[in-house]
Amino acid sequence: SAEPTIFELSAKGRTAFSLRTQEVPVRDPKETVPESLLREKVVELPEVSERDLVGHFTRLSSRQYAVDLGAYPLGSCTMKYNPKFADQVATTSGLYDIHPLTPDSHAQGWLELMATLERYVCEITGMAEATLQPAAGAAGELTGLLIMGAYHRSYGRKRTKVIIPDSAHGTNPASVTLAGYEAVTVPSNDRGLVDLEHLRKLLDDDVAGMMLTNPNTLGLFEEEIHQIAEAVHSVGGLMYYDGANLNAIIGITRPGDMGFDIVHSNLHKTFATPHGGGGPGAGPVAVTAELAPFLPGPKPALVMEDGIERYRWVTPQASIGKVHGFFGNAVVLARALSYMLYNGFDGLKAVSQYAVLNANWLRKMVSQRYDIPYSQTCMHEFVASAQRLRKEGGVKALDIAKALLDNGFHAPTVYFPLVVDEALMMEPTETESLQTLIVLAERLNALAELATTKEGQSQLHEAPVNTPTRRVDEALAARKPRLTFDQPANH
Amino acid sequence: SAEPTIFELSAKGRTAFSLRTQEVPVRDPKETVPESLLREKVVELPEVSERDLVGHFTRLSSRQYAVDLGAYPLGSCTMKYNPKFADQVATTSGLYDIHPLTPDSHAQGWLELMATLERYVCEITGMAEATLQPAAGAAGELTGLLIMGAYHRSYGRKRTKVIIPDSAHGTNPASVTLAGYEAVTVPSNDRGLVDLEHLRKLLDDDVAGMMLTNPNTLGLFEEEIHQIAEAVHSVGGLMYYDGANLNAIIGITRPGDMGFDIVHSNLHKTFATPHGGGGPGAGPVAVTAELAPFLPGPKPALVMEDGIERYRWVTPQASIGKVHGFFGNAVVLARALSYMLYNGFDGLKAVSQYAVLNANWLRKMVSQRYDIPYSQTCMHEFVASAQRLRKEGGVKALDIAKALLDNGFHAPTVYFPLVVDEALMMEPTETESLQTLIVLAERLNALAELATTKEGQSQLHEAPVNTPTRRVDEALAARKPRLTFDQPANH
Amino acid sequence: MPSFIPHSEAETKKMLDDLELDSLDQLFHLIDSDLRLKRELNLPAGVSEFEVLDTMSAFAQRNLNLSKPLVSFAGGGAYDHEIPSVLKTLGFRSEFVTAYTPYQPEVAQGVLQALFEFQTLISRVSGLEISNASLYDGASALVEAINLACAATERSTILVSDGVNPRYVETARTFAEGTGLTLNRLLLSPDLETQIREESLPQDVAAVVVGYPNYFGVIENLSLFREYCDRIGALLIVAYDPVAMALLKSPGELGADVAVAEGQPFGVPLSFGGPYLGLFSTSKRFTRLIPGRLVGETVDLEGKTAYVTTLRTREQDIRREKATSNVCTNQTLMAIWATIYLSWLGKVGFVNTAHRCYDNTRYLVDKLTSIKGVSLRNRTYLREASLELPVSVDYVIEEMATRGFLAGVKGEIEVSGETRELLIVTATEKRSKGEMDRFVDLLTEVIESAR
Amino acid sequence: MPSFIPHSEAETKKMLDDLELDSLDQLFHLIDSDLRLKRELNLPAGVSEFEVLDTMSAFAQRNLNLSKPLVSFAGGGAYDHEIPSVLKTLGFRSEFVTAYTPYQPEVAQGVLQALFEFQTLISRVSGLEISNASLYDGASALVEAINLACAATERSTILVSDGVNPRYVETARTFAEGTGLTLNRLLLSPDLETQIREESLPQDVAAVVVGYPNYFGVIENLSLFREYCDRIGALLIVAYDPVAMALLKSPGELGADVAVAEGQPFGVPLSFGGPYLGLFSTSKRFTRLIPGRLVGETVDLEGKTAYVTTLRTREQDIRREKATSNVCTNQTLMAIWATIYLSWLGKVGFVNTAHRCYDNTRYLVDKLTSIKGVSLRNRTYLREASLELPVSVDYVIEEMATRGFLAGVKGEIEVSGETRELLIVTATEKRSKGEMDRFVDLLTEVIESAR
Repeated sequence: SAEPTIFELSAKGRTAFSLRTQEVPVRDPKETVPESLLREKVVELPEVSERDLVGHFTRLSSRQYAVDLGAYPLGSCTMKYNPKFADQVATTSGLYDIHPLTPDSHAQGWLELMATLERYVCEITGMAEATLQPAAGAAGELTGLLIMGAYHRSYGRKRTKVIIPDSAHGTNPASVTLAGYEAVTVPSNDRGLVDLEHLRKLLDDDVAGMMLTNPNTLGLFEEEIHQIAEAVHSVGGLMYYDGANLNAIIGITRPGDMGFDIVHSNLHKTFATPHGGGGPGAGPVAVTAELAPFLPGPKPALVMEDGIERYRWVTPQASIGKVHGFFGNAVVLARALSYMLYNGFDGLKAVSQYAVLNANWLRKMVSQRYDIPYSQTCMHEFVASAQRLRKEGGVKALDIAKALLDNGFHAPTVYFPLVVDEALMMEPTETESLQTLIVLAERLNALAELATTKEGQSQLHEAPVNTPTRRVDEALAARKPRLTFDQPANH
Repeated sequence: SAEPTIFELSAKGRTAFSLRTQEVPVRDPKETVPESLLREKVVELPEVSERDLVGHFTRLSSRQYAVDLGAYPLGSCTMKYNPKFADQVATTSGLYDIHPLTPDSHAQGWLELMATLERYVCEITGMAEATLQPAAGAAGELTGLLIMGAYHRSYGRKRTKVIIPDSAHGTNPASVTLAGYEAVTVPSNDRGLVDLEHLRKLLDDDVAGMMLTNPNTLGLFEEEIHQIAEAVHSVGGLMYYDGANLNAIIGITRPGDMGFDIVHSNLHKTFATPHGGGGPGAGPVAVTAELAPFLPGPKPALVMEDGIERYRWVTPQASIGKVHGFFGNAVVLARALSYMLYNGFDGLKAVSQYAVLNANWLRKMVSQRYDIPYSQTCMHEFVASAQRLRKEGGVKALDIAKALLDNGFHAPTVYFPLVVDEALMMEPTETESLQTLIVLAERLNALAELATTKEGQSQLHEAPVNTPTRRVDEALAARKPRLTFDQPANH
Repeated sequence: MPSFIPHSEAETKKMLDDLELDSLDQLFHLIDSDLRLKRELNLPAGVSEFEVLDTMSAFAQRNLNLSKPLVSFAGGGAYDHEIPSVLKTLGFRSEFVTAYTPYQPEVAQGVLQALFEFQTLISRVSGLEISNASLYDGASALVEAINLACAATERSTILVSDGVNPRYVETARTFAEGTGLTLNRLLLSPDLETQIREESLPQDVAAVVVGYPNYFGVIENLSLFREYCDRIGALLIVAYDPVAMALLKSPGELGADVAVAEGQPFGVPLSFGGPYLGLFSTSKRFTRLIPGRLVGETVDLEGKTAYVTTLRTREQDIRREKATSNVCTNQTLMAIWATIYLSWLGKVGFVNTAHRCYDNTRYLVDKLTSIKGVSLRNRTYLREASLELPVSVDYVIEEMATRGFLAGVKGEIEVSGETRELLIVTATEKRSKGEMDRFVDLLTEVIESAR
Repeated sequence: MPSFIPHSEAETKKMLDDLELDSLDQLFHLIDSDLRLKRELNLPAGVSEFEVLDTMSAFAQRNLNLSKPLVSFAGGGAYDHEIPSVLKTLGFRSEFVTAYTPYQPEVAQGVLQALFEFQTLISRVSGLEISNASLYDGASALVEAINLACAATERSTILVSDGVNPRYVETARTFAEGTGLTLNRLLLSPDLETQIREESLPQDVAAVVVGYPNYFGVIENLSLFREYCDRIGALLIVAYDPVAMALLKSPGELGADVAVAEGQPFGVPLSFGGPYLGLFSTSKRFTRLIPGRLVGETVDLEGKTAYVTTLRTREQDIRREKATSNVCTNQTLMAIWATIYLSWLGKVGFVNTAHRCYDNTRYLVDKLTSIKGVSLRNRTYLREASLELPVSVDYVIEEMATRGFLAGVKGEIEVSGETRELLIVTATEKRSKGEMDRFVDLLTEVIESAR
């Protein structure tokens, strides 16, 4: 049953907070604040007991699906298991309780931790230097594009365009615009890969660079990546690697070796920091040696002072400046480093091997019932299409997704990438067991089967039925937005 | 949907554990263990991944109701809100990670903590000295009865019987038997209280003492407690106070002042340490000065050594001996102390005042639809009867209880105490808000209303329907017990 | 080898067999062998979780002083407030922690409703009609506010007070570089208030950005800026301290068009600077320009109240290069924490906590200014104040750190072209009188011995 | 005043009005005024949760050495094993923590199924058919085993080896006093093995109790005791070390009738001795005598698998004075923790962990016995061993504690009527080589300086 809002649970005079015993004199703010700026009416925060507070949020949590409850094959999101030791790391005194403006002399542990993570990120991506400041993948993209711009400016070049493939994540074009460029789209070819010939036609002296995910959002490896990079470099452009799909290739191949110049990685995907309902993440950006002077600062650097090595905050010589209020999502960084340490070089490589194994196996198991638009071996994810189901019985990708919710699974990503009709984008990740994949494949196939009957079709249109809510009216929400409890209800 | 057992999730070769890097030589156990005693076949523990382990127990937790999810008016169990700061206490380094055989010189914090709690328990119960060893209320009862026995033996008396009221908790007679006594039952009078005249008839030189809960399990205060104690004392018997219902009287009246000699308190009830699905609890026993020499040891005592005060483990001179492997459920004790410190003398008194207010208010709100067998003001809980519903429409207390589960509440205690037909024993506790009580009363009354119609009756017999399982076949479970996964399924 | 990969050898073999492959390596046959890494990654080998925790603890230990964090009198956008235990319990519920963006509302009502409550709370705190479901931090919230103002006014010059957190301004400058915006400074008066000398200012201004209270603790008179903005058709962006809002009139009440803040003081640990959360509020007329996610109330097909991310056509995954921002993953978990924190604090606790911060800061400032050579620069302050010291601020901070205290934040202002140092101090409700007294004693010693 | 009571003043008044009362005090009108406490309780006034945590931390701090717990080489029924982080996450799920005894199975399948799994795991570990859903601790499990044996045999004499944990024996003696049972000792040989000299022993014995391995680390030959029990019609009760079961034949395999253990090593923190959990297993023929709770599998009315507490007619709340025990609230949460721990450990981890304990203990014992004057008393051992020292054991423990180590547990044996002291040591899988080497170095110093 629905949970009332915290505002509805509120009752005048009720409290949950506690405050230390007052030891200093109570003073009147009027003594130091102009009376005209003092509030007359207190902010209407809810008034609840601690017991009701705990009840409310515990019940809310029970209305939420999560990785810890079951498989979450949401393509392009790498919803893998999040190790619990990282929760311990996140609550270690000396990490979570340190003020960011602590002098670096007293935060040597934090600086060394960050320097270590920078090194590992560079090794994994094949880059020279990194910044940990970007708080998410999209922030990393923008940072990378600003570095790209600073680089070109340092040569006095004026570049106006950035090329992105039509299968790119929406953040790519959005970041391109925010960085002051025009986004130019290069189409995919019939194998789902960048159309190299078309790309060549787009390349000219206005091109600052190209953003690419590899494997791309269809889960396919861009086999001609070397040629692509060469082509872009040939006009003086830089190659930007969107690390959203890095989980496919750790220890197998590296963006740096493919010819990329700038790489962001999503620590909350590849390195298993939990997604938190939509953040916090972390999107470190690593670059080639040539681009290192442009990185945001400050960065931790090991310096020799009076014969003693210590870490200091240092800002690169041609830095684009800060891209975060402090040093990035530090605690997320600590989680990611602990994941890397646990797995080691051997374990991280296995992560990618098994992520790819799981994706290919699941793909094969559902390929009878669903169209698989591109036939080559996939990487860590694949895109199926419900086009046939829609044409034959009116069942859409969305219906399959919703029905899966009733079956103990989260839905795959739907209607993305845009280049596939009725796309169902599935990323099982390496942490799901064969048994789980068997059940997932069975359920997916059973739903496709269901879609062939009249009764099944209406059942699928109705799905989900066992979830905390039924399908919601998104149109109503957008038409008459009610964005706070204070606004009139729109229904 | 049902969750498979962990054994069914197991797959050969799968692992979750991790072990530090081996640094010392691997040795062969045969070198120090007779080969005939070495196992040939490894124990068949489940083989699961950490991800599946987390999924399994997270899903299991989602099939469990708890205080944090909503009201739990289970009479006699004091299912109040459990403060979350106590979870912090329970995970504080220096408390949870200390070996019990640490020399007392290096465990001064623990000894002082325990000594402080003993003092507070004594102050609250009006007693002179206490032991914290008993791990639960029933263990406290047995401890108290052994002290009773040791006391009588110290005077060379042979006593064989202990008197308990017919409304007593089942642990009382069971403890009496285990302590080597015969349990003699004294009936209740028409006000639900001990029949004083009948009691007087039972008293003789064989009586070691009497066990009593006050307020009793009907939630009623034994108004003649002074006379009862006098009568028992007059034959040389001791008065034992079952502290299960202490939540009604903290700071209002004290067992010691009522004439009790031995008192246990259930820290997991009155002092809000969480019930843990059925433990751990803690059942400290406090006694009068006269009985203090018989208390279990060791106990923390502040002693002067070389001019310095420090805590030492000391065993009382005529101690009955140990009643726990170490010092009791130490971390539970720390939780309870932190609850006492938070509330203070003022807050603890309020606890009882509001527990009693809530019970009386709820009682009044449901008294039209349910029979309330005893009409006087109740204390922290009350007993209603579904007798009328059963007679008029065949709906039993059990049906009401099960239907309440469908309504977002835990059920009250049913069919206890035995002296009330179709008993529904309700203890809302002080932490439930008026709003919650309003809804609870509405639901209870609505169910009683439902019980008057044919359709409603069959609906109630079917309840619950929205719970993780429907009503379970208890008879089958008992007839063909399947107590381990290895035994053949009985269905 | 410890691992979260569940596959037994037999299962791996079976799966490869099903795929008609001989080895895991074959899965990567489409990757040109030139591109394949021919060696192992230069990372350590995997170890047990216990060794990982030891390593991480060793890092942590080097940030502590006698096993404890420095007792902090520093603010500067990150405040050492009490965090209630309920928040630790509820905020780590794995349903919140291990979920992702609520793409499927039917199984995401927990996160969605919490965010709806968050939006409501932040709107009440900021006094503006609508708030988004969080941004990365205070700095990024300011960047997005500037973008909104430029989009709304179709102008590209921003006036930013020197009293705005310098780290936010630095960040804004970085991004302004990309979008080609111009950020002009508004200087401070000697008593740390932002000065507007209209005659010298441009008219083609998208927005004026002011801190409230400002970085130095001064309570800026927002009405002056509102009037100025009205005259030139610019938006007023206010970067506020959320705790101070318990006692001060809200940005909304004083006419802000956009109010941004660092949400860290609302239940988020200091965390060496992140993850924090950016608060972003504005009025309804800018709804379609708001960056990031918005959650709206609606109904499900049975007519029951339900929540869903809404107005998504602003967002990057739908609108791509025309999106209002590129924000995707942001700080949802911290927004949930803030929701829990504010609900725990409640109406009374919000005021009482802010008042205690005030009392403590007053006590601290009064004691510190009784040290010879230490003087208060603020004419007004609430919970943070700027002191002039007779010795170098860096020296004091360093010396006090070795004594277990984070003395404050170094602030710099320009007074007639010359840079002057200040020590900006704050004492939250977490600080005890004993801590403050000891701090003042030690600071007195440090200053005296340095003379 | 901080409080968990939700009532506002207005609500209190409304509720009192509904009850036609003027004050809260009137609720207690049935309590004779002579009985009413006329003063406040002599406890401190209430404080904030933060001050409570400060106070509790101050207690905790006094149990630490340089902010760390002593590095432990002590066992004696409480072992310092690694506890995986998953256990902390799952074991604190509030659905488990804040539930009570599963009286309503429809909403208690989480606890019930976990307990069913626990019973299965403990039966597999002990090698006996059935296990209950936990008792308070190892000591209480032994008490209950003795009660079962006496009920089953209708005898009242128990033979208890001196090799059984002395704290369990002390506890058993306390309760035997109550029930009128006789506990007779079985002495140890000089190499710490339990001796049975049949000629001197009574025949009317309900049970023989042996440790396995015993308190001193010796692996007792259970077959001898089984034979003896068979001859006299007594039950064999084995108090086992659960971790050793990974490598040793189980009590069940070797003929035990009842096997009891302290379950602490299965994922429960040292906790200064509690809460722990008692493990209790026996064969099916004693099902109706088993103490405490049992969970059984059954079906719900839709025929789906479900779990329920069963055979409850043994229990105190049904059978009252005729119950097999008085156990009601026991240690369910710890049983759930053990279930999580054993599932995490798994088949391979159980063996590997026990083997690492063995390797570490061998390494430690070899190094310690190379100290002059230190000798090993055990002929056999697995993960715990007894050493004779050239100096007082108490002295060594005290001195090593000031150096940051818990050196072990003091054991006492009678050799020809004289009491001799031993230091019983163990090194779990948690101990690193560095810790052991440093411990041995310091112990060497302590012994040498004391000579």
